Amino acid sequence: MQPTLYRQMLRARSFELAVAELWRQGRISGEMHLGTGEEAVVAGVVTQLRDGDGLALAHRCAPPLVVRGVPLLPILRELLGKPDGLGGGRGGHMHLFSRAHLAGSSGIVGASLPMGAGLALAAARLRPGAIAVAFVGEGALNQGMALETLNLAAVWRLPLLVVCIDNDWSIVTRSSAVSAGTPLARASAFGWRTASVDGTDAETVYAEAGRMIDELRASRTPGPAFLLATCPRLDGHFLGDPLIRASHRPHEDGRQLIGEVVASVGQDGGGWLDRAKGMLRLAGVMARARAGADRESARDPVRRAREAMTGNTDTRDRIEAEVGQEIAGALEAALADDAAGSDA
Amino acid sequence: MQPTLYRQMLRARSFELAVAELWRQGRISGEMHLGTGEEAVVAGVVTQLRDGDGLALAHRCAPPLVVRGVPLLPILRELLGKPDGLGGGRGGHMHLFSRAHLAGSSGIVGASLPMGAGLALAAARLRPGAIAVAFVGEGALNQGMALETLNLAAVWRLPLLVVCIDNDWSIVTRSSAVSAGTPLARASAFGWRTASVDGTDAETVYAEAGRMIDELRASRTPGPAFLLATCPRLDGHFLGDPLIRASHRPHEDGRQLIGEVVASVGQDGGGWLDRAKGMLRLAGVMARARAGADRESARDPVRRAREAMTGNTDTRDRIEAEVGQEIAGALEAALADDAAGSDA
Amino acid sequence: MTRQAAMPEYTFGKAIDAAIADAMAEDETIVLIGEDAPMLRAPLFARFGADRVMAAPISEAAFLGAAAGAAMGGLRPIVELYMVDFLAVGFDAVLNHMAKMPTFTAGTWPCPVLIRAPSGGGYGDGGQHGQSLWGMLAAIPGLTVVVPSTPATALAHDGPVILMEPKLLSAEWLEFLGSGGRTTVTYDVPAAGATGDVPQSHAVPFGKAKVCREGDDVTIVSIAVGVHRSLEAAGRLAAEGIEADVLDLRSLRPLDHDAVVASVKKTGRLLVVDEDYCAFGLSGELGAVVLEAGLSPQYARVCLEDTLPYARHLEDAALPNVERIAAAARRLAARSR
Amino acid sequence: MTRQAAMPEYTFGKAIDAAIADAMAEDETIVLIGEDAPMLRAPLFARFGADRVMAAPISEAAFLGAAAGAAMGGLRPIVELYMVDFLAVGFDAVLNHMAKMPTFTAGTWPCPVLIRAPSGGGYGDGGQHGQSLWGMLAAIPGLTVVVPSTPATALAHDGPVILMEPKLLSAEWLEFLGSGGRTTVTYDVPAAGATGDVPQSHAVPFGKAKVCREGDDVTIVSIAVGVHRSLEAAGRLAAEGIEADVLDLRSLRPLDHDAVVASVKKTGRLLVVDEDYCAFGLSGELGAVVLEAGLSPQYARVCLEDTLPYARHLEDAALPNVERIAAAARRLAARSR
Ligand SMILES: Cc1ncc(C[n+]2csc(CCOP(=O)(O)OP(=O)(O)O)c2C)c(N)n1
Ligand SMILES: Cc1ncc(C[n+]2csc(CCOP(=O)(O)OP(=O)(O)O)c2C)c(N)n1
Ligand SMILES: [Mg+2]
Ligand SMILES: [Mg+2]
Repeated sequence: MQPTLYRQMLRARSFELAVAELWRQGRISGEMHLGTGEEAVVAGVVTQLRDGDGLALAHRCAPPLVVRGVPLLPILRELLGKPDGLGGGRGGHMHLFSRAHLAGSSGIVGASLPMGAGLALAAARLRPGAIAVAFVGEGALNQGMALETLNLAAVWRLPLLVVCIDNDWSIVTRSSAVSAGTPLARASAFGWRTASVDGTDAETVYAEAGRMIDELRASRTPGPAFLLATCPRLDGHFLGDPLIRASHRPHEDGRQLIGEVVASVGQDGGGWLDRAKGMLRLAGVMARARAGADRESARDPVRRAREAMTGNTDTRDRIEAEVGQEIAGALEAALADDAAGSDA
Repeated sequence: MQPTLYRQMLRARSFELAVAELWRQGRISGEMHLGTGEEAVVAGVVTQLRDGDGLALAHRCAPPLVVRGVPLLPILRELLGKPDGLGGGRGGHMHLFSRAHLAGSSGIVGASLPMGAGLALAAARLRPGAIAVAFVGEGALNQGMALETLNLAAVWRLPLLVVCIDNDWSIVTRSSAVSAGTPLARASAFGWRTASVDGTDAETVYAEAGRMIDELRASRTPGPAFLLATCPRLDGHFLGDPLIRASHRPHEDGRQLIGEVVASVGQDGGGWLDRAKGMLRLAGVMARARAGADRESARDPVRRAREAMTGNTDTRDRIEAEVGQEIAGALEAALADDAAGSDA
Repeated sequence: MTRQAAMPEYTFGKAIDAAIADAMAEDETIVLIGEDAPMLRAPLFARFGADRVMAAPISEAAFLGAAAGAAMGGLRPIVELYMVDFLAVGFDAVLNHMAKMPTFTAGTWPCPVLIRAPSGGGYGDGGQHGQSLWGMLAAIPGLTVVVPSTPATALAHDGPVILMEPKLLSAEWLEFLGSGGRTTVTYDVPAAGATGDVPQSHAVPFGKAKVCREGDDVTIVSIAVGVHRSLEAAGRLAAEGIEADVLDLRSLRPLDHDAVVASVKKTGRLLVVDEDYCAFGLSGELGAVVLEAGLSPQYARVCLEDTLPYARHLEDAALPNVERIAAAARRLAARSR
Repeated sequence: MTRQAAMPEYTFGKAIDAAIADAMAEDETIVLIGEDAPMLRAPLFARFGADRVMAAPISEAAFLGAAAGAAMGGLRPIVELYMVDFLAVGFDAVLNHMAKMPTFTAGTWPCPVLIRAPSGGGYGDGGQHGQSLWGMLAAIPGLTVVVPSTPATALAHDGPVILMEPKLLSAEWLEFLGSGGRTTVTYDVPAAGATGDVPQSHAVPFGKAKVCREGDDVTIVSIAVGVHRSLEAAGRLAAEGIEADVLDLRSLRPLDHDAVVASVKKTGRLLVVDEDYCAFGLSGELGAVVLEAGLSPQYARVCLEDTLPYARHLEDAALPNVERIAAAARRLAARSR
């Protein structure tokens, strides 16, 4: 295990655990999507970026920025809505931008693909050897502009690496239930070079992404590459995800939902089979949500990386101490003017 | 050769030649896109539709409506902008609708796919055994909503037949130059059943489309089918296509374009190679436009169908006489109140 | 000014849900389409099954376009968007297809699609998730644009309708998108919005404004959250001796010209309160409406001027709030009419 | 009223082409992207090559979005749409991305995309191909909306700009989309639009209206084709003793409030002429602008009320024409101010 990869994964995870705490305290508003579970993918890819490379992100945008080296304080300050945040406190969690790192995000599903294609075009024209990376969810591959970009980036032969993080979730729907064919088949149909990796294994991601990135850098008109990485979604769609709450504590948070469903089934409409299917589907989705969100799971990439460091406990301990300090320091600085409470 | 197919192809062709004449006379305004060259595809597919089936069309929408049995007079009257036209003269050539035939059109590239999916959904829910057919150009397969529909129709398992007419043209661009992968590869990637046919051969189209349509009708949740049909574009993108004019009469209509290009190359900017490539590309596109628009070509489907009727000249002659009369009659009726000239 | 989000028994969103459930039970041609629809509308899914409550991929352009096609084919689709902001990826289906059916078919072929779209900010979700956009939608001939004072009417309608559901007035959306089980966040939720003024489930005609409060000194015209803010402001103003007429337009297309003109004729002063963008929107249109009627009122508007900021305090300041409304009304009242 | 489409030496569209050519020669970061761009802009393609004049697939959402990304990466893309109607399939890139960069990046990261979009009707192409849509675009904070009186300014601009090119004023588009080599069709082309008032290739600031004609009796405010129609109407009105101020706004966002207010202060009457949809658009906004300035003019508007019809005579009647403008101005002039 490369210590850098573990360090970066831990930085991303620790940063987001801090964010989750800020969210719980009511200091962060709106839909806070974490990337917990994606750290191996993020670290394996983003550690390979250089100055002049572009980075296009979706709604789980903090971890890649953390790994990319964007200072933590302005990210935190943005999440807190402060004037010295990345976007002056006016952007927010789905709109983290760092011009210095040519990195942008979007809360519109699918938008990271055209953005990435554009960053790749600029790289090709202005900074030969530079590339762009776009992260996208598997659910977003059903969005028109994303599919269009599968064509556009190919015919323009752009130095673009698309990293598709496949957690098989689109909010509370299994993506596979609303998606035909596989992401890889789609990318292949548009002539992309493709590969798929276990997205909980940072070393593998690093190797496969590295190979693709090298190819992209080597040619003037390489044409794009597509890396599919499967990994879990450890904290639901966003913090406070009702499905997670309902499935973890069905007698509390799930009560209302289930009660309504049962009441509704008692009424007219739909055949018996349809109704039964409805109940079963609900139950199934909740069970999967419960399983997927298991932090103790062997699929937790940070846990896995930590285990891979057992041969090197000194380094591991040092990294953990340093990262802990870094995040604590950033958090303290971020809250310095705000010790009093959760008021803005 | 089924006489019906020849008759329908001839009806579509004769109708459009009449339209072209009305256009030349200035009685039809705007962009008049003909479907000349597509008749074998249109006849081979549309003759198999029944009451309750839907039909979603793009900007070359008259021939399918003619073959579908929509009365000719209201179509002509619509093209002439008259109050008794299909859309009261307010729709126009890209907006021909016939509720009785569940047929609609759109001038927005790609829109026929979601429209077709919707018609297929309604068929599935309300008229079991009924289907919908959507015609679409190969260029339109780069449009987001069309690509999205490749997914949507598959996951909803709709009784939809998409007929992709591949003339390799998107206005004045070779579609293949801006498209990665093939239409069939794309449809397959989304799990569609696919087939490809020579779109100038009506019998083959009929057989292949028939097989697909039968499958669609036979199941409650069949999932969609994709038929790729290649054929020529005989009259350019629209009537008056400047590329056709320029390549047929380069010393007249082409003069201005070519003169400007030559003048521009003389100025600064771009390397020598780029400029040469620019000139070559222009010349290449014009040559292909010239070749593709050759009405004497063996690829003309109506010519081909006529030859296939040589064993049956009696029937052929009768069909030709009847169709000639039908179209002349419709034309006469359409112009009855308008003998004076081209004023509206 | 901030108070805890209430969780009342029967809320705004639930009233629409109930109207939809009734309509679906009555009319088998109604299908409901949306991302996560089987989960978000679990009661309807369990009751009506997967053929009528359909999960959609994240493909707004395709499923809005398909809804138009399905309506042509005889269904009456209800399409749920997650937020009206996302209509931007499927805008063509509304602008160039649904809304143009009346013209293209000479009125012979209706397109009974109902789009239900949560709208607006106030819970700190940033500029891509807090827009209202009803101004640009109301500009489109052939489209009906309503705020759900009248869900039953919208369901019975034969043309394309977009029904906005201000998230701030919807306890369900606010819990889902904002609170997520927390008790540590607060929103400026008008209590009457979430409960008191629950939409009628019986049909009320479109294009009829509702006079929510009467007064002779100034007319305040608004829609959605703005109505509640205006009423609160009117309460304060009354204490200062300024009496306001407060109108809830309830639909923007059709727009109730008569009600606005009648009130402004009486008061001689017009204040428009709109949480949508200021320029080229509702506030402008109402200016034209009164001028066309030959009136020349004192006029002001309190709207959203720029992209909605994320920070909660900036957001609350950018959206029309009671302070800004009351201040503008005071200034108007001080001018002679 | 109809006359033959003229084919002058140096036209409206050519003036923009020339400004683009100059800018591309000067600034190597400019790339031009569009469907058919290598053919439609063959002179630029031959001069600057395939790396700078890029053919795009029919994927407006992707190439508009990519243009935004490219601008973030340091290029200055010019995106050509076939028509502004088709912006509907790529609307998200404009509304939710380009226009929101100033807010999301606290003004630190500009998005210098120029979108060039032919607009408007008058040549019988039907309701999906003849829209203007600048009203809804001008509602978007962060976007600049201009009609090409000032192409050089638009090219030098650092934010997203949409530059409208009314097809009726562009001999090239009219020949391409309308005439196709025929001499049997006629359009109501204002001669001065296609030739006389050729856009300056030097930079003129945005948001400055141009007073095209002066008069004391009524203010006519318009943009694009409407300006020429208004001038022709003003000529007729003058013969009847009614003198009109005619203003060409030239950009809608920013909007020249001062010029409108100054003129209306003088005349006491405001007539808005707009080939875009009537409700919730420019005519409304100008109503609000004068009311906000404390003016109470006699007011009327001549706009497009419904989806543009295909039939040429219906289309000419639906678009603001000289007769409707003159009649409205006469009615206004008859009212005391
Ligand atoms: C155009 C658009 N439609 C819908 C949404 C609402 N939405 C936000 S995230 C999401 C699911 C995205 O799934 P995926 O792309 O797989 O990413 P993940 O959340 O799993 O990381 C949806 C539907 C949106 N933001 N934008
Ligand atoms: C969304 C959209 N973009 C662009 C256009 C302009 N346009 C009209 S037809 C066409 C080419 C379509 O090519 P294809 O789909 O292959 O159909 P064909 O014309 O070859 O029949 C284009 C780009 C349009 N009508 N709609
Ligand atoms: Mg996912
Ligand atoms: Mg084609």
